[in-house]
Amino acid sequence: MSAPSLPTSFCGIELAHPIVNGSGTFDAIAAQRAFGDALVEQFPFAAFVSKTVTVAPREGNPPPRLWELPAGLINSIGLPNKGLAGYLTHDLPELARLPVPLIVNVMGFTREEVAQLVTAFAERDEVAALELNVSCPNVETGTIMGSDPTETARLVERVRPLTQKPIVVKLTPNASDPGAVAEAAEAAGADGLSLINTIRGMALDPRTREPWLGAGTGGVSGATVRAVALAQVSDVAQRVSIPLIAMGGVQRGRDADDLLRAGATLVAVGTESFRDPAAGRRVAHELERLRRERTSSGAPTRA
Amino acid sequence: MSAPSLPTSFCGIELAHPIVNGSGTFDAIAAQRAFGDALVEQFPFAAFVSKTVTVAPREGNPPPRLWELPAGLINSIGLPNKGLAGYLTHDLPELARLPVPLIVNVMGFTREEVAQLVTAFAERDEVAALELNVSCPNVETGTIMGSDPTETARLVERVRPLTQKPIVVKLTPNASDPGAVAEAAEAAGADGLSLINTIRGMALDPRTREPWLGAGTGGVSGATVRAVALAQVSDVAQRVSIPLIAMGGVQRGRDADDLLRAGATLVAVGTESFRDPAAGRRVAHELERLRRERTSSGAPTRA
Amino acid sequence: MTAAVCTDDGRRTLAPPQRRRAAVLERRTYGSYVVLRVADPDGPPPRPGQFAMLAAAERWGGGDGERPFLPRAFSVARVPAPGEAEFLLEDVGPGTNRLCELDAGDDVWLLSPLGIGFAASESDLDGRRPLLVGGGVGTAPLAILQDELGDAAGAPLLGFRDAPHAEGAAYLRDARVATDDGSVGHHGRVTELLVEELDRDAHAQVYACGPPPMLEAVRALCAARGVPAQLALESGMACGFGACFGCVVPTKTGYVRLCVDGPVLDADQLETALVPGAGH
Amino acid sequence: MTAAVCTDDGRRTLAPPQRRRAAVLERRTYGSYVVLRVADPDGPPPRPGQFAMLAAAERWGGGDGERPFLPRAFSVARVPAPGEAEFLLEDVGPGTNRLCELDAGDDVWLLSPLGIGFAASESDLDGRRPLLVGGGVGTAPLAILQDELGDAAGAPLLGFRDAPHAEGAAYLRDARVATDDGSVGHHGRVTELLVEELDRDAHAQVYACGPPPMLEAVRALCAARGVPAQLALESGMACGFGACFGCVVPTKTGYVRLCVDGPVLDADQLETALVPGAGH
Ligand SMILES: Cc1cc2nc3c(=O)[nH]c(=O)nc-3n(C[C@H](O)[C@H](O)[C@H](O)COP(=O)(O)OP(=O)(O)OC[C@H]3O[C@@H](n4cnc5c(N)ncnc54)[C@H](O)[C@@H]3O)c2cc1C
Ligand SMILES: Cc1cc2nc3c(=O)[nH]c(=O)nc-3n(C[C@H](O)[C@H](O)[C@H](O)COP(=O)(O)OP(=O)(O)OC[C@H]3O[C@@H](n4cnc5c(N)ncnc54)[C@H](O)[C@@H]3O)c2cc1C
Ligand SMILES: Cc1cc2nc3c(=O)[nH]c(=O)nc-3n(C[C@H](O)[C@H](O)[C@H](O)COP(=O)(O)O)c2cc1C
Ligand SMILES: Cc1cc2nc3c(=O)[nH]c(=O)nc-3n(C[C@H](O)[C@H](O)[C@H](O)COP(=O)(O)O)c2cc1C
Ligand code: FES
Ligand code: FES
Repeated sequence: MSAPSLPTSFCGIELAHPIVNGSGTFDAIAAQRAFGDALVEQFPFAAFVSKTVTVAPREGNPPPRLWELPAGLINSIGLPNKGLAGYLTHDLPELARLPVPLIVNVMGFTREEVAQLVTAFAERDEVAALELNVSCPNVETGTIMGSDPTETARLVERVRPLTQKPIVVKLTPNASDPGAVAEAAEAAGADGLSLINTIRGMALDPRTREPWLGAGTGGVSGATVRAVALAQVSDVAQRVSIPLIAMGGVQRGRDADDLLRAGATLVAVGTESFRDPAAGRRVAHELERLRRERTSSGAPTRA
Repeated sequence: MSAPSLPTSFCGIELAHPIVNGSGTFDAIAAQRAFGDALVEQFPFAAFVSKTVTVAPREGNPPPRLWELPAGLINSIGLPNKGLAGYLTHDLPELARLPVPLIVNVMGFTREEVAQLVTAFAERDEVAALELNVSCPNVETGTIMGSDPTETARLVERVRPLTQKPIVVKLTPNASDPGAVAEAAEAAGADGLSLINTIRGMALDPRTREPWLGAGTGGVSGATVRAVALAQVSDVAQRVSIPLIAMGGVQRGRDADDLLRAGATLVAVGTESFRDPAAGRRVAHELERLRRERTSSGAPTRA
Repeated sequence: MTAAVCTDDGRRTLAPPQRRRAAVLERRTYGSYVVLRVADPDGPPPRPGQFAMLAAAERWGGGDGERPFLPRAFSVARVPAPGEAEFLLEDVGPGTNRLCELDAGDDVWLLSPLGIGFAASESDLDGRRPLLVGGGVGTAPLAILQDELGDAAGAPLLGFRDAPHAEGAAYLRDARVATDDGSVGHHGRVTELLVEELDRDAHAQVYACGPPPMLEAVRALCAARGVPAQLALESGMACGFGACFGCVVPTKTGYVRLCVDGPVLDADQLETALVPGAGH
Repeated sequence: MTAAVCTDDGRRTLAPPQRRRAAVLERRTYGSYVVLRVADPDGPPPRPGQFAMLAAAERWGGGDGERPFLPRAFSVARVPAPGEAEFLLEDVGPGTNRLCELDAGDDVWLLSPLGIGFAASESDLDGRRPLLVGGGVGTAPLAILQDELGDAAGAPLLGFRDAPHAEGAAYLRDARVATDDGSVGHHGRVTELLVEELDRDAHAQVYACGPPPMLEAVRALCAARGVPAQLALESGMACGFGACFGCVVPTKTGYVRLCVDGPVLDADQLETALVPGAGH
């Protein structure tokens, strides 16, 4: 099958099609260990979004880290990563060899940590854009940085001057009004937004009756969050004019098409990649086919 | 099969077991038209929670009102009801004949409307408790009454003196921190809390690519919200000491048991009743069996 | 079989208040349609026009997109013997697809009979001749109605898309058929047959079931000629017993829940039979 | 069949980077276990100890509680012929239940071969005799390992709960069996057979797969005697190729992803083989 072709531009980055991966749902380095060069030759995504990088290395949460849901998953991975220095030394050179642009996702526990991360990547040509994961609590104020418009704005204002690269803010769905946070991020200078991150969820061990996940609670993803994602993307798209990377439960071309229809520019595939590493490419192909059918049947593609 | 027996007390109301219905997911009057006296003889719930009553009658939202999800449902029913006067005249006398206590769910678009509703039911002996649906926007401030702790507190403070009946506040899951709203409601005098209401969701018509639901967006319920419900119930239970009615995706005794384990006193069955009108009774029976097995196997029932 | 309690002027047999598990006894096909014959010893006898909520007892869900999750509504198509029921199905989506896969020996979940059926007693007819008009899978409730009316019912008028669908006509007795593509019977719409019949003798009572555009044509036609018509409508249902308020259709007096106030409605209750979100 | 590329000292055959649809050729049972033989013409030959992620191609999901949603991990149990693979399954939940229902003619989704297999070349063995120790369904990867080692592998030591499970021993050649209830073979634990063997001749290399308590007993036993052991572990997996970071197990040097750094680990990498959230 030929490579999907639906040329798309996002924050000035030119992509072959609008399908990328969700941060933390695809490890291109590990996948190369499992699949070899074949992975790179038929890379499933038009850009690669790397797993969240923090300043200090993290082991992640104690296992078990996964709980299967009806049509979904709770994870409590806990952002394991090699830390900024380890990422720059070990991961960045390998990811730079991928055939697609690289978006680096970063998270800090204080604004200054985020600033440090943004500064470190500002001068790296290998990096096309930065995504800020703001789903962690602000250790100073106690609020979740990304659920409060004011906190989000202060963070974006702090880091915006530190790089010329596009800054994408990844919103949390666990907010009373994600649209208000989106507006605040845009006003503070964000170039794009991505949503949705996982929704807080929990499960009990059927035998012990204690929380199953090592960390107690985790984040829900997969088909089960699709309708919530579409509602939030639709709302945010109507309230900002910067481009969106939309995600949440995308399994088929039609799901991606729904999110694009709701106003997104790119669509990320997350959990569905766990069911098939080639899911991103399949979704892009299905989207291409949908577009072709719609164009040839003369139906309107966008109202 | 004999009636399930798991005697439970909630805000001073004695119930045969802890399973009730979610507001708006069972119409005991319509069900009697479909099933006759047999429904009342084997009533599926230990208390009946009626659909939201508003001051003025409402037709509800334009159809279509339903969209099926993987393991769930989006509804945009829009609170159709006969209004306070119609409810008092037509519904209350019929519901008073049910063999179980009656909890009336009310919603107002202003605090004064809620006060009017609470006052109207304060003197009605047929009514065991009131549930306040605070998921609507405050028309004065624009915020959703139930997603803001301050708004919720002001509402509860306003209506608390108007009745001696227990007041249960039904929290919305579409809040950054439902636990904070719960604490505010408790401090303001609420006797109990119920959660979760539906989560905002959306779907597109596969043919027209326009929103499927007549109202554009709706609320997600069913198995698909179960993990989110458990996380919120667990969090709220740790932050308040008033009793909880927990709901969200309960299909089996084990799901109810999970919510009780997380700290709830009662559990409501909503969407699952659509798959089987006797679901509440079955869940209660399954719960009874689980309890019996656990007692006889000597395993701890509560840490 | 339980003693049936009937309300709403004999148009509603009450259902037992829980879903029951029932065995599929037989699966037949009529061209594009599947007929499931189901053992239902505990089910009270349905009135023509009443419906059931059905779900496969095993592996409901899990198809493309993990649907179906909720049960689906189907007219009781026939009561071939006491304690049995038949359903006529068309595979149009994940729920009907799963049900059409069932075969003898499989089980279904059944909540039945639900809703208000056709008013078709002698006093309802009041001397008018019953005229049965069906489109596509809307044929289903006309079979049980034809069985009940016996010889009083003339030839049912049935419209189908094409020949494979028109094989569904064999499920009824003596049907006159119209097909969109002319492959069987009259080339054209079933409403053209209805016009013919009404031209011949307008002292009729019409009973119709079919896709919204057909029902709307029947409604307009009968309204224009002052012929009383009862329409069995469809809308998206979650529960089937009035619990969810999801199945409303607009009538002249506001929204009504089709599952408890229908599915059979008097045509003159409606401004239009083109209800939102129904049909395919 | 594609030319197999092998990395990690020959212990990892690379997998094609997408799941593929494969036909079930045969379903056999060995007491409590089901063996599925699958056509896999495009699959490169797996190394013993590697695994596959499997899902039924139809009606995955939809069972009790609408699970399974994700694929499930299974050791490749045997390559009975080039372009084929066998899996040995025990029905313990919704995913294995659905897979155990499959029969000849059904299809599965397959992502394979994954992970790092056993180090069992002559240089790995370095003169030690290979000793295969399995518990329950952990028997699976020992079959393909036995096939590869040929006569070098002595009698595998297999432990089972009871007689119906012990029938699984017939899947391997010449196994010595222990059962918890004494119904077949040695009455007791398989580790008692292992102690016997090591007492006789400790110059061995142990390859073990089974439930966590058994693996932990093997680990402790071998550590105490200085016998090298390789353990094929289990943990809950979502993806199988390093994408989700969900399958980690604690080792002396921190968490490792069992799907890309295992499932076979050197026993001396571990403080304990009792990993959280695995097993039943
Ligand atoms: C009273 C009554 C009697 C009926 N009698 C019969 C009968 O005798 N025989 C028969 O074959 N059919 C009958 N039907 C219709 C039958 O109920 C539907 O065909 C069936 O529900 C379709 O389910 P499905 O899963 O196969 O298709 P669905 O996928 O549910 O598609 C059916 C229609 O539903 C809508 N839809 C699509 N996706 C969704 C979604 N996610 N959520 C909500 N709506 C969606 C679309 O309009 C689509 O065209 C009757 C319906 C009613 C209300
Ligand atoms: C590398 C590897 C190789 C394996 N090889 C084999 C093999 O050859 N043969 C074989 O039969 N099995 C093998 N297994 C085990 C097999 O993968 C599991 O038995 C299977 O995943 C169980 O799935 P299930 O849906 O049947 O059961 P599940 O319901 O998934 O239950 C299995 C266990 O998962 C946990 N669990 C229960 N509910 C959930 C939930 N909702 N979310 C997450 N976890 C839950 C519990 O601990 C439960 O005991 C292997 C596993 C691994 C990792
Ligand atoms: C196992 C797992 C790990 C994730 N890790 C991260 C992460 O490190 N950083 C981040 O911003 N989002 C992370 N996410 C969120 C996803 O990027 C995505 O927002 C979410 O899963 C919704 O998409 P999906 O339903 O397609 O999976 C993770 C999700 C999963 C399931
Ligand atoms: C069709 C439908 C109508 C509902 N109507 C109301 C309502 O009128 N008032 C209310 O407080 N909650 C209403 N709810 C929310 C339910 O009471 C319950 O909180 C929610 O459905 C979660 O439970 P479940 O997953 O078991 O359905 C409604 C839910 C559904 C599905
Ligand atoms: S289908 Fe639920 S009220 Fe009619
Ligand atoms: S199973 Fe996903 S990383 Fe191992």
